[in-house]
Amino acid sequence: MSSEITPKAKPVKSTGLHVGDPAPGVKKVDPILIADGVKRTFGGLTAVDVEHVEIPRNAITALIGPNGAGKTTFFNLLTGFDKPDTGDWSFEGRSLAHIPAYRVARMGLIRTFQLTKSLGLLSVMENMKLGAKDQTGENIFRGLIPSLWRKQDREIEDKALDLLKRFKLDAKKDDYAASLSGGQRKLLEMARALMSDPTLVMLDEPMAGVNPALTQSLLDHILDLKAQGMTVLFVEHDMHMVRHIADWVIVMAEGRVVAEGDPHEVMQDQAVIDAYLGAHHDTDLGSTDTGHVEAIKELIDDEQ
Amino acid sequence: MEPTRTVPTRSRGRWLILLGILISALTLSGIAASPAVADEGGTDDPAAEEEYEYFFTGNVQFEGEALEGVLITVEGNGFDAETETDADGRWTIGVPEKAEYEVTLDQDTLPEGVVVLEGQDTVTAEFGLTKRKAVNFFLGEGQRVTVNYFDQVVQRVVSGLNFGLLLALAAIGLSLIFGTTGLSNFAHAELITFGALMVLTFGVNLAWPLWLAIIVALVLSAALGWTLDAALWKPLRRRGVGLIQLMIVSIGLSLALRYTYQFFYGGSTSQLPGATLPSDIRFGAVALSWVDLVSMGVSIVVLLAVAFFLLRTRIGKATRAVSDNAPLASASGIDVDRVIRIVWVLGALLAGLAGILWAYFRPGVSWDMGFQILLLVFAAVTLGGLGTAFGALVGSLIVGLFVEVSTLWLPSDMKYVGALVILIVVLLFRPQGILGRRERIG
Amino acid sequence: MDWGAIFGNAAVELISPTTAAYALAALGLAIHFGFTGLLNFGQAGFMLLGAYGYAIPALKLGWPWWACLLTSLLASVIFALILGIPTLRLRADYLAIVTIAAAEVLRLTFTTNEFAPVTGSANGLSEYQRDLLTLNPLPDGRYGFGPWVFSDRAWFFLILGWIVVILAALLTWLLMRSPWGRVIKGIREDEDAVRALGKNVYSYKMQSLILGGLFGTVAGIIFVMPRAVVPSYFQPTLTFFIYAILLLGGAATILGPILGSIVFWVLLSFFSGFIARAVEAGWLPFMTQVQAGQLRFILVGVAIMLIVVFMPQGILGNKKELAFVK
Amino acid sequence: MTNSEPTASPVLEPTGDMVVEVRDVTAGYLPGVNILNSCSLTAREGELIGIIGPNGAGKSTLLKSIFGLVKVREGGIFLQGEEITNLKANKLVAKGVGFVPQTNNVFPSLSIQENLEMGVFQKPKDLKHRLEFVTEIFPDLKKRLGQRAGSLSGGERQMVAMSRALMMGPHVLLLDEPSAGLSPVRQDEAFLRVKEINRAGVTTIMVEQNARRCLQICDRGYVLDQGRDAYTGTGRDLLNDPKVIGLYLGTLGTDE
Repeated sequence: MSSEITPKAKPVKSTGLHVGDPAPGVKKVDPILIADGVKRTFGGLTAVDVEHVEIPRNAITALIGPNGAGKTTFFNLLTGFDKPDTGDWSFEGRSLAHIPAYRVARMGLIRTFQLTKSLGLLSVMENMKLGAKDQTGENIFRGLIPSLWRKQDREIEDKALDLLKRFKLDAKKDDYAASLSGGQRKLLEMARALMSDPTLVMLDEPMAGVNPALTQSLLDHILDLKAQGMTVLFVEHDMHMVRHIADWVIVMAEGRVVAEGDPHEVMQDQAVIDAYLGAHHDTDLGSTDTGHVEAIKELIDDEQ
Repeated sequence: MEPTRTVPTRSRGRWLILLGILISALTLSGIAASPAVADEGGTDDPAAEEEYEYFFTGNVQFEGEALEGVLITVEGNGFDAETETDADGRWTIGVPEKAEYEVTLDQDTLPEGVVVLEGQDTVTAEFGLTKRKAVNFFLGEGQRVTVNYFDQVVQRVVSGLNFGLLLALAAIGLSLIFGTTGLSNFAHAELITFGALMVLTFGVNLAWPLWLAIIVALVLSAALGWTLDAALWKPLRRRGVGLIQLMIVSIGLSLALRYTYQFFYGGSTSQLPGATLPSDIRFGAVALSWVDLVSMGVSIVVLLAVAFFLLRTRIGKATRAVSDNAPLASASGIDVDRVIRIVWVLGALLAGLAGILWAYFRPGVSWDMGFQILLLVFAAVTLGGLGTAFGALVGSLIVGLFVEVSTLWLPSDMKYVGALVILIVVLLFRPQGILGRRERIG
Repeated sequence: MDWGAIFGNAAVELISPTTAAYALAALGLAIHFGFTGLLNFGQAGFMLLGAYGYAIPALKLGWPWWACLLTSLLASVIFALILGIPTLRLRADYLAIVTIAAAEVLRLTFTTNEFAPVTGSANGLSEYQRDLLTLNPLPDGRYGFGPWVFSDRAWFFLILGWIVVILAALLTWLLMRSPWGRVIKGIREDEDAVRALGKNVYSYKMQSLILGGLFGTVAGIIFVMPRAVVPSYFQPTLTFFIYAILLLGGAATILGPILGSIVFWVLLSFFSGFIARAVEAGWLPFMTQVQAGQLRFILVGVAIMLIVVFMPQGILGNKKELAFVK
Repeated sequence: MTNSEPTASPVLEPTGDMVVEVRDVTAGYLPGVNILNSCSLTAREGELIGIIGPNGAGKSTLLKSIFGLVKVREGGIFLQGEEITNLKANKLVAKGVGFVPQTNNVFPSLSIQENLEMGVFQKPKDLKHRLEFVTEIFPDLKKRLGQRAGSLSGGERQMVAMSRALMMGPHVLLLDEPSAGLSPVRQDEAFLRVKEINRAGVTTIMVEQNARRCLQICDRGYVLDQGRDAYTGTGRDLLNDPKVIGLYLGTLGTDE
């Protein structure tokens, strides 16, 4: 996927987002989302344990980390799809703790899912229309009287058509979403999220399963979101993409934030390299020194 | 069809009752599903009734002795009439049309120490092909008024345990099937009925010795489970039919099987040999019949055997493994389809046994007897936690005890309702059931 | 063999109030199951509340028909709330078990002798239609043509029933093409996705449960109008029949439940009539008349199985949509 | 068993008999989307093979396609010369292939002992001596055989999962990220166990994201990128290859 990326124009990176040295939990000049002490355990496993993190406004922030680092769980917690054991987090200064998912979305924090949740037996256009908020016709009684919602629905349709054109899905608007390819579903899901004019868009692995031919247009769309004044937070594995479009990178490992910073600098960070490649030990497990192996075993026994 | 009995009266109390029914219907309770009716075709020569063409008749006896002066009433279709038994214990009431009536035996007119079997003092009776319908009441020895409250509680608890144990037999099978395949099997009711019907066929109709009839019934039950999986469920699993579709298929199967039973066995209730033995074995305040004792004994032994199977044998452990994680079981070299086949055979066998015991507990064998307790079995499984075999056992005992003990303060015909209400309440507070765990792995 | 009678009876089912009632109840289930994905197995309970909610105030309190209707609807809403509050957050099969259990609780409650003065117990209630019949504009007598010759009273209930069905279908059609319907169908597909778009899924599911339940309630009234209210009508089997109709017609369609009900009853009547006559004529010596009557239930059961497996979209459903529910 | 001598990571040309061969395999989950593109791999008798690569490169998919859990669309998989492409899991187990998934890798309601018994399901007679063998490698398990697996921590589960796969006395063991979700010390323990198992003569193919540790212990490594085997070489060589690090962190990109 990564090597095919040939940017049309070098994206304009936002800088000066943080206050002081970049370190896990660093203060931002203008944070849109702040999480404090968010912790989630499953049985004996700690999935997320984030002490403090701030997401800068009107920037593209990438949340990266190896498999099982707790990125998606953290996403779920932030958007009300899961409940943390402890912690507090706020969006534009309003606390989100105990707010159900649908209300989080109404506040302007819209997310997508790692495995696309396109509504297969609805047409592409219906999928899009569903994304619009404050629809008069979504009330059961007003829905009965078309004259009350027809005009608004037409406006929504125009807007949806506009977005579909941008995402090159307009030719498919009357098809069932189920008939789209994996990549097109990702596009649809992103386009649908935009229907509600969100302030913060959270994308969970927007590139996963996307045909390489589509990755460029996806990237452009994400950059476009920032250009339109939105804030983007995304989880991604593709490092090329992260370096290419992200203004800020937050690295998670074992549920914690281990590093934050500018994408190019973060990649040099020892903690990040360790998170990805495994901790850099002085000892070599492949060494022939059996005494050494014994030492590690003792260490392990001590820990128990 | 004029209701002659009930004249509209605008009393405040009635209105409150009405409101109570409408609003808190869920917290109230009702009658046991169709009570047993003994249909023996034609009984010995009844006194002719000139007035009406159709008539009910019966003979009230206790331990071979005719009971005289017992009040019998017939109600229904806007008609009601009553009569008393004659010196031979016989009674006859004519009715104007061929329809469904309720026949009630007034317990207060029975001699001291004799009672009608629990909840069966009123019987819904319908005419078959003849114009004469025999209605029998099953009498037993009992102390209706004289038993003190504590003794009643003890008696109910023992009875509840008995009922709970037989429910558990059915519930564990249902739970195992759910655990290994994800199917909520509504046709489990028909597996229950099947066992009892087979004993009826071989033990009564063909008059084989009871022990042999029971063995044959159990073998056939197991064979039915095998056949259902081989002919229906396995092919559907192969097709990748979704779980909700499978559940609806099981409803269709339930309907088809149930009415097939009715087709062949008719709508009446029959008794298995020894079903009406007196409760003459006393343990302190508790009076039991031999059948009760054997039933409880068999339940306990079989449940222990099932527990042994699940906990100690290789296949049993594999069954639990498949319930836990079927792909991993397959990756361990377990043939998942074979385990599921075994579960179906075991589940059907246990259901068949539960059916036989249920036939003695009710007592009576009828085409829809399994369906009458299906919801209780579901309640037991859900209460214990969907898919956990031991949860099903615990849930069954709770349901069984609740159903029986609640008759102390609820009318006996409302006892099933209480258990279903409990189910709803438990789901409200602990949706995973009592023993269910929410485990997330990895 | 009297083919005329067989076809005649089948033709009566084409427009009988019973067919209308089942169509309406199935339409309610279509809202629950076909459009929202809710597994309501307690439609019989909603119908029961309709029947008794109407009959009890009419008989015992002498209320006018509209007050009785309102009582039914109110009872139905309360019932839906009691069912929905604990279960709509849980997995789909919990709703199934709870609804079937609750419907049984209702049936048993209305059967018990305990409340016989109010409910009429197992014998039920009759002659509660008087107030409604005063609205009957049709002149006394029997009229019609062909096999459709009924009394004025039967015509009145028949016409009333079908008017209600048509209104309900219209209402459903309006709703399902509205943004509300879009949300409902979205929930059927993936409720998390809809939640992520800022819709209060729980509330929509509840609205759907109430609306479909109200359809069931009115269907219950239509069903009992030509007859007495007897609790034994409202067995779980009733719900299963309605499912058969729904699946036959097409679960996520508006005309499907209506067409399904007509096809179901006409075929069933034809089949039962044929078998009964065949038994009479001695063609089926191994079968009695009673058994011939039971054959229809077996047939329905087998039909449910076959439709689910081989024709999941039903008669009117879109084959491309196929999966009527996940 | 070419590798019984305690020489770590012998930099030798593979010479043993070919055990597993993956030939130009293309596979994926969604129709039209291939995760693996013409990917190849070989493992010889007694080798410890590490598969590394960035997230999403198709490491787990490769392992699953060997074990028949992902449908192979093109190419073939061979076990000692015999084609095993798309064979069902329980057939593969019978042929001596063991698999340890990354998640959901224990039976939570079964005790540890029962979990292990499930591993030896096809050969119940071997239970006793396999149990001895496995508890020798994992002595911690010995004291806790009765404990319910659902109550174990991630590391302990991993241990149970590996033991379960070992119970069948596999000829080939496939491990999907044995270190995932473990603390660093636990990770080291897991790697040592893998090495130990391999030394006991089990040809092992493991997928890892902890590339450093993995390459330290394995004989040969494959680096996957976008569903292809991008590089292969001995563990040592790859460990010091800047290209590998670049692949992980995207520093090889064209946008610099």
